Amino acid sequence: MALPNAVKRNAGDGPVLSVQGLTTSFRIGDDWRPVVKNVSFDIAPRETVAIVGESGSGKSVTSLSIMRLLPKYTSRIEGSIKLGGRELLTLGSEEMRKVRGNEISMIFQEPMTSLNPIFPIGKQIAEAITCHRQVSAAAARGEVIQLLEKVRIPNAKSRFDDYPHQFSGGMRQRVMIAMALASKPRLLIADEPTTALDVTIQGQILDLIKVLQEEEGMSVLFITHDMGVVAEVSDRTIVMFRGDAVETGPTDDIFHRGRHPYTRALLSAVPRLGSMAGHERPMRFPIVDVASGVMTTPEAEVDRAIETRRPPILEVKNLTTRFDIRSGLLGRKSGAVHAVEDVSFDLCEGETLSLVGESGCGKSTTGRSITRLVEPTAGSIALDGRDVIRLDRGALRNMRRTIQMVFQDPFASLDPRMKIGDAVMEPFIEHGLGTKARARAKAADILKRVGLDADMMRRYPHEFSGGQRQRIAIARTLMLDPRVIVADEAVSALDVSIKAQVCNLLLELQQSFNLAYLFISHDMAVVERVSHRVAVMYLGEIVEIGPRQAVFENPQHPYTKKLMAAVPIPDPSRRSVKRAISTDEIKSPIRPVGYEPPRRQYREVSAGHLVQV
Amino acid sequence: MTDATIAAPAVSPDVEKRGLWRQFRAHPGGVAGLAVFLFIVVAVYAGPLIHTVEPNKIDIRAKNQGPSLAHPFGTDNLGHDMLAQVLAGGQISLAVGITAMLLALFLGTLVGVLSGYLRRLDGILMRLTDLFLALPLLPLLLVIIMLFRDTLRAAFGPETGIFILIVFVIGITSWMHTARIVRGDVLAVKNQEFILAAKSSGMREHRVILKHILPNVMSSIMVSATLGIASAIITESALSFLGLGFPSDFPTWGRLLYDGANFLQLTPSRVLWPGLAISLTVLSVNFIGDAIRDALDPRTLKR
Amino acid sequence: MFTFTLRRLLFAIPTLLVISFIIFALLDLAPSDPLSDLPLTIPPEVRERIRAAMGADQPFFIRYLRWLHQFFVNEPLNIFEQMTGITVGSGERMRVLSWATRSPVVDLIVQRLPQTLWVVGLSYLFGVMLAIPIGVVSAYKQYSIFDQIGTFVSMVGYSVPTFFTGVLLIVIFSSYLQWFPSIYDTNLRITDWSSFVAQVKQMVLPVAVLTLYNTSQISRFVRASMLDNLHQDYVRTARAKGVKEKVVLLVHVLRNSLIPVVTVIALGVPTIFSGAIITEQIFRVNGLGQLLITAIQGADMPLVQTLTFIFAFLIVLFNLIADVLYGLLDPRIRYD
Amino acid sequence: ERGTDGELKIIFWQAISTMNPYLSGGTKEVYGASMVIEPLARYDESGNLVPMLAAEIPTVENGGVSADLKSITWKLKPDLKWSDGTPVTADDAIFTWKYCTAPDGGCAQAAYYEGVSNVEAVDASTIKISFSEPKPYPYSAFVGAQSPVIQAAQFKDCLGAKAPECTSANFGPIGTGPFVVKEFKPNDVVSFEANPNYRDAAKPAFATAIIKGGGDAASAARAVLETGEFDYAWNMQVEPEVLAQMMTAGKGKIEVAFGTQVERIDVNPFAVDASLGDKRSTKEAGPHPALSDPAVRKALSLAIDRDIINEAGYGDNGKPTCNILPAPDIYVSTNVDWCLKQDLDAANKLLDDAGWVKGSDGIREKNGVKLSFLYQTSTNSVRQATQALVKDMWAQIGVASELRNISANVFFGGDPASPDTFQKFYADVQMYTNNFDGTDPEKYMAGWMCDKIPSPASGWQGENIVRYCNPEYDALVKELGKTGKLEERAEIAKKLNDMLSNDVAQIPLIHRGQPSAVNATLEGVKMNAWDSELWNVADWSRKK
Ligand SMILES: Nc1ncnc2c1ncn2[C@@H]1O[C@H](COP(=O)(O)OP(=O)(O)OP(=O)(O)O)[C@@H](O)[C@H]1O
Ligand SMILES: Nc1ncnc2c1ncn2[C@@H]1O[C@H](COP(=O)(O)OP(=O)(O)OP(=O)(O)O)[C@@H](O)[C@H]1O
Ligand SMILES: [Mg+2]
Ligand SMILES: [Mg+2]
Repeated sequence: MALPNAVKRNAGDGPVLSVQGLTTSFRIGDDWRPVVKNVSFDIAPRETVAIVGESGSGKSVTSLSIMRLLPKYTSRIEGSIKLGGRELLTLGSEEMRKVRGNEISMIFQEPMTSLNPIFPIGKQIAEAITCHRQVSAAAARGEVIQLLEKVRIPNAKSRFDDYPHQFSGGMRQRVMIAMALASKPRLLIADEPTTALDVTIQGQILDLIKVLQEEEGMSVLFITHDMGVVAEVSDRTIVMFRGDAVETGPTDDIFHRGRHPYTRALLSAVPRLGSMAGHERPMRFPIVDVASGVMTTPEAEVDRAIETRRPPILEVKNLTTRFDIRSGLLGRKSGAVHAVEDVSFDLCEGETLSLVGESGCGKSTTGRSITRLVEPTAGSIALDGRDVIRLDRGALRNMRRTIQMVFQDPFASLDPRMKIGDAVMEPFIEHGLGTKARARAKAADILKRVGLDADMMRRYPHEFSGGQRQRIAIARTLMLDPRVIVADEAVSALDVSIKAQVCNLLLELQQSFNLAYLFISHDMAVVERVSHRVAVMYLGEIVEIGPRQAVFENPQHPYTKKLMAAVPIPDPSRRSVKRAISTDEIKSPIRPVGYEPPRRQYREVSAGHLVQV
Repeated sequence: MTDATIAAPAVSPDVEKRGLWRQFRAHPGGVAGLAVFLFIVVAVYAGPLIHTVEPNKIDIRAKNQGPSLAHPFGTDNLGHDMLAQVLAGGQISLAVGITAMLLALFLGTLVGVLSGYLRRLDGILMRLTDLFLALPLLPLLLVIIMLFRDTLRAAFGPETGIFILIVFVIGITSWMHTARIVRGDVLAVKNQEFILAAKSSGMREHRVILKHILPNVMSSIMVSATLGIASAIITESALSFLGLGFPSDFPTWGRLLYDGANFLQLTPSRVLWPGLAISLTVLSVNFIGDAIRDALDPRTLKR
Repeated sequence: MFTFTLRRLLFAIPTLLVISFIIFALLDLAPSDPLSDLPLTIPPEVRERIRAAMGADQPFFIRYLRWLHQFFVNEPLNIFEQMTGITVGSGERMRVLSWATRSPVVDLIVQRLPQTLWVVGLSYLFGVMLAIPIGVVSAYKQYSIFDQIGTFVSMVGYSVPTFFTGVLLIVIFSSYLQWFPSIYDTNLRITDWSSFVAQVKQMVLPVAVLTLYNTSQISRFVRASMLDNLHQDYVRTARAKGVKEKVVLLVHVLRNSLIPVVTVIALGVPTIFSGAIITEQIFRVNGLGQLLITAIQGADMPLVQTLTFIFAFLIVLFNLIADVLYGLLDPRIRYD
Repeated sequence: ERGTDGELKIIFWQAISTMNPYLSGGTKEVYGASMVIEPLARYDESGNLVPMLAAEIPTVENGGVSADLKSITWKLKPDLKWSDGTPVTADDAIFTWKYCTAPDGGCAQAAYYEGVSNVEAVDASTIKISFSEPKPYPYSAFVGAQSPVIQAAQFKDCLGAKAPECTSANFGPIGTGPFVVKEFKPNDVVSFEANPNYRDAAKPAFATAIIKGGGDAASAARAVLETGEFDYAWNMQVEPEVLAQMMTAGKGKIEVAFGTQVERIDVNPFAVDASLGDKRSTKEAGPHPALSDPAVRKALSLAIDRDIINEAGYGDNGKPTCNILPAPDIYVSTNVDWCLKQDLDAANKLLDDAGWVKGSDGIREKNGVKLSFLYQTSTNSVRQATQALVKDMWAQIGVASELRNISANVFFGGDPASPDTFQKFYADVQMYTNNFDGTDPEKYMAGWMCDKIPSPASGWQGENIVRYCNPEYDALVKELGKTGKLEERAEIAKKLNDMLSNDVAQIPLIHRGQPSAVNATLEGVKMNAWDSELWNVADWSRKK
């Protein structure tokens, strides 16, 4: 397909990157299956180009093709990719190496598996510096610490030597960002760089990128599902749909005058913060048909109230989880990460409690502590009246049927050697809920409902896109018909249309089976839609909790206010509005040995709406 | 609302099995290995039907001969036909090599996985492994023989009894390496998030081990298996010098090689063939192992 | 980690005591006899007296306790005296004496150590040093010619026993070509260039035989483990950073692949000290391996017990080292 | 000329563990020590006594042996010196006797001093040995490589229980022989240098010598015959064709001495069925259902073609024999020759006549008893070849056999707990070699007496492994003990041998020689089966 000529570009400058007729295919059995078809676009200096599109439409593959990082023997790249006039596809491997990380660097979509598990993160970032520049180790270290601070990792100096598994999802993502920015590249490819970040940090990161763009003349290829971010950062936008770039144009045009039905569908489905004002209960997303762009199912408020008379299904009291920090040769305990500190809440059947908060504030750890995947330090957890902490192994196993978890990093949570069909069917068979054939039928059904094809069951995790893997993870939890689901960033990697579909599915299931969700998310718009109540966490503690309407419409705690204010608005005309770059000190949850946190007091603002004082 | 995919028929487990086989077949080394291995097996069991000379037939007048039509592999210093001996020896060596290797592999994997996965058992199982590693082999073998040979001989007859004994002896004296290696791998694998995810879905521990841990430590096990078959064949021959192997009129590859070593210059064919047979067996098993490994690893390049 | 190591070290003491007891019991149970290689012409009553003089007729527990005392008290004191020149007590105490030679076992071991380290130790070192690059390249260039040849040579090298390769090398290089001696001269002192050359010459064959074997084994594990990690996503990240391919392989992939390699190597190091029995026999290196095998064949209980115990000690030690290394190699492995 | 021929390199593939033959009776230790310490007299290559430290061999005729055969008096050569320069005196001999007979010393050669009631010094160079009983053959103490004289000064603190602690003395005994120990590495290598005080100023021709140990026989042979790295290799038990092939290199050849070794098959007269438990192979077990039949025994012997066995396993190093006493010549019986040639027809006929008929499987049986035997021996490639051949030959007369080989250190170990020792004989037939030291067969022949049968009561000790029991035989042995005249002794010995052979107490197969490999450049080697093979190492020299 031809590139539309209506691309505004600074005259004089040639494009930094020029992609012409890019077609990338994967080998499936003996055939080659194209997943990116004849895509062409240019990126000018200092320009930000966003790629948006359906999950699995080939965005990540496009970016990996540019970097030539796809597996050698099972993929094929055709077309032409020119960096500053130089053809990359025919470059020798040593020259290509010099391009990577130096001229083009990339932020990968899934930070957990993309970081080397056995090297300290500081070292991994430093490597990006030292392999292209001659700097001393000490200088590199200094630079890395600066970078870590820039991406707002608290206690950067002491976390230099920590390993990826000791970081939260968002912190890992920030490490990836720091790594990519370390060498000040000419072109930055950012594949969903902010999905795991809360809106405040997301804003800061976007600002950081903007600053670099202005100072260093960096161009950015930005892949994201967040139309708010697109509106805020991109000059031009490419819309991808099933392997094709269906539309390319200035962001403004795309947002207001999108021609392709998918573009229109995409934009009309974008949830906007504040659209729920006046509604008390969660609301279904409207479903827009991607082929025609016509809304097929209108949005609707769910019609069932929560039965609060029944005792809550999940009761968490004074939950505290700390991770010891050991240092020195002797491995003495030198402090602890107070990841979760004195957290109490309860969750009723049929209710959605959303957990929002800064990246690294302990949301995932809360979820994991409740399912006893990490051992809590103190506190009590009652699930359906039974004390979770004191369960023996058999009972724990049964308990896990009741409560299921969607992991934040779906790729890492899938066995790389197991076909996803087996992975999805596994819990069902494991708990003896039915025959293999029934499991297969059920798995196929659920996969279809989360927007995947049943014939994908034969493929392995690495053959999927990030969003597809996330849906597989959701499908797996649904196999058991649990009563509580801890959904840790379960829909963050999905494009709006699929996100709507999956959220509607979750709401529907909640209605029919009275499911309770602990919904951990950074996407405030989605949180607003789906939750009955919202808890805001900060540095391991709940600072504000209450009915959604109360918290969103009447935020009390300063952090909550900041959070609400930082949500980007999907409107390109507001681009020029600048955030004040926050210069406040980054707070750290790391405490010295023997630190006793003060007892917190809560103030009741309105019925059920508590705020820490 | 679905992704771009090529239409495919519904998957049945049968198809999946065939898929594994298809991947195996895509591996030329593996196919060649399997072919050679099958050839060796068939030759060793069907060969005596074609080459009908009795392996223990002594023809002292025809001793130390080079290859000829009557004796394609030549003869040894008592006039045994070497081809017949190699074929007969193959039956024993293959059977012992494979069963002993499987036993050692089973024990090693069991101990390795248990101690790697279950913290409680780790200390005791690894100290047991240390003990077995430290035990002097020869005295241990002598004691085992002394205690069990006659009982087994009485229970199963001389041949089967000795076979069981040998397999048992090799098995329980060679599982330790596998155990330590598997344990190391398990320690690394068990901390990965997908194990946590499997546990969080309420999988029983042994299922986690079988379905998630084992496939991910398979490549080391495969290497242990290939190396194990070679050492089992050689160890068997060493056993017979202690008087605990098969009686001396049961040829085995290892012993043919040992007996022939001194005749290297006189009748080179005497060592060439058993040596070749052992090497080919091990090589072919190695390639089969490689192919299985590759078939199990969805990410490696497939050729 | 430190407490783990300390705890394991403390735990090693009872472990080793148990192991030493089991070894002792095993040796006692074994049907071989210290007098088996005496000529049949020596009459039974004389044999009885010889046995009594060795102390072999004492009850099992007395002999075990005596060995414990000799090995753990007398021998260390003796070493202490020799090093400092201070005499502790009367200075006269029973050392662990070998039955066959009637000499202190520790002296025998000290005498054997040099040639064992030279031949077996060096070949292990070579084995490791060759195996890692071979394994890495084989995995990186899977199914290339290099990999295929490597696979072939290592499989043949592993499956053909040393008793055969040794004889083959002797026939070729000692008998026909006369390049290297077939017999190792343990009396050779390196004093000048020519004696150094002689030493190198006599080491070539046994070292070659053993190196082939060691390399074959270790390189297979390196290769397999590398293959497991070569296609992980973090390798892609490293490449995306523009890290040199060599660094990607040797730092990112290899370090992640080291756990099985460390295990195999740690399992192998103690065997250096137990010698390579067959190879030592063939080339008459007469190191610790030959000492052990003659001792076992001659049922020289004190010698076998002492050697085996030292071996057990090394096994426990190196397995501990391997465990500590796991923790250092992979931060996710924690023993607390 | 002493010390002009450089280094003598000897290889003993079974390594030497000590230089004191009194502490280890192993042949290799005795041989090694014979280069350093010497007895009063020893045997030459034809079995004659020759004086070493003694001036002459005492006899009844020359008055050295008392008429009542109760004492013998040796006179030392004049001016004998130890290698450290001190004189050799009668006291050294007396000390040697005390050393070997001290309680708790565990002297391996105590048998040589058996019956010695006293050793005294008549004067500084005259030694008188008294016996408690008359000794028709008095040349035992201080005769042969097994009982050399050691230096009293060096060993004076090493008596009895202290013996093992004298490590440096045991590893480097001071002697009178042609060499002195320079360095001793147990089980590895012994280094010697020429004894400066050796009584013959012109000897030895070599300045230094080593005895290297370790490895196996074939590679030791290769080191002498093929690569020429060594001068002399002892005990070359290697297949004859392999040796012949090595000799084609022209670097050396094999020399053989025939002593008294006979490879034999023991035939168990007692039942050995496993169900009998501990009674197996003893009188209580009752007679062997098949092997107690003399016809079966004889048929087994007749069916064996000893020529083939000799050709396959021994070549020039062995001779087929039907005698259990094959040497020295005066004792050798020529009466038994029925077994020398294989006679399958006669064997078959014997069995047919005795009622053993072939069953459908070709194996003979009678009254439900099959002629199917467990045939055990020690692990050794020549023995396994012999086993295979014998099995084949027996198969031709309808006798089946199951082969078993046992590690030599178990088989000969004599551990009462092990079922696999040759003394226990938990098998129908077994094969090994036995012999005797020196030239006098009296003690050896006494090994077939009824009271020497091993049994649980005697802790399985006893030389009569074949469990032969014949009162006539016992009486004849007693007579031998009283006979002094050599010719008469010879007659009795022959009779004893014939009894054993004709009763088929066991089946003698091969009279084995002792083969050694000698480098072509080495001169003066005289193979000796009656004493240490290195007995005349002082006379060895390098061919010019
Ligand atoms: N290694 C592979 N082998 C086969 N198919 C693959 C492979 N990697 C990706 N695919 C397929 O290619 C298509 C495009 O994947 P890609 O990762 O580019 O999607 P994406 O646009 O980034 O989606 P998301 O927003 O969900 O991350 C998907 O359908 C995916 O299943
Ligand atoms: N295994 C661990 N060891 C040490 N520290 C840990 C470990 N796991 C988490 N932490 C720390 O605990 C804190 C909370 O982590 P958690 O994963 O709960 O954050 P989160 O709220 O989920 O953040 P995100 O939104 O970025 O995923 C972080 O500071 C993290 O570094
Ligand atoms: Mg993607
Ligand atoms: Mg998280």
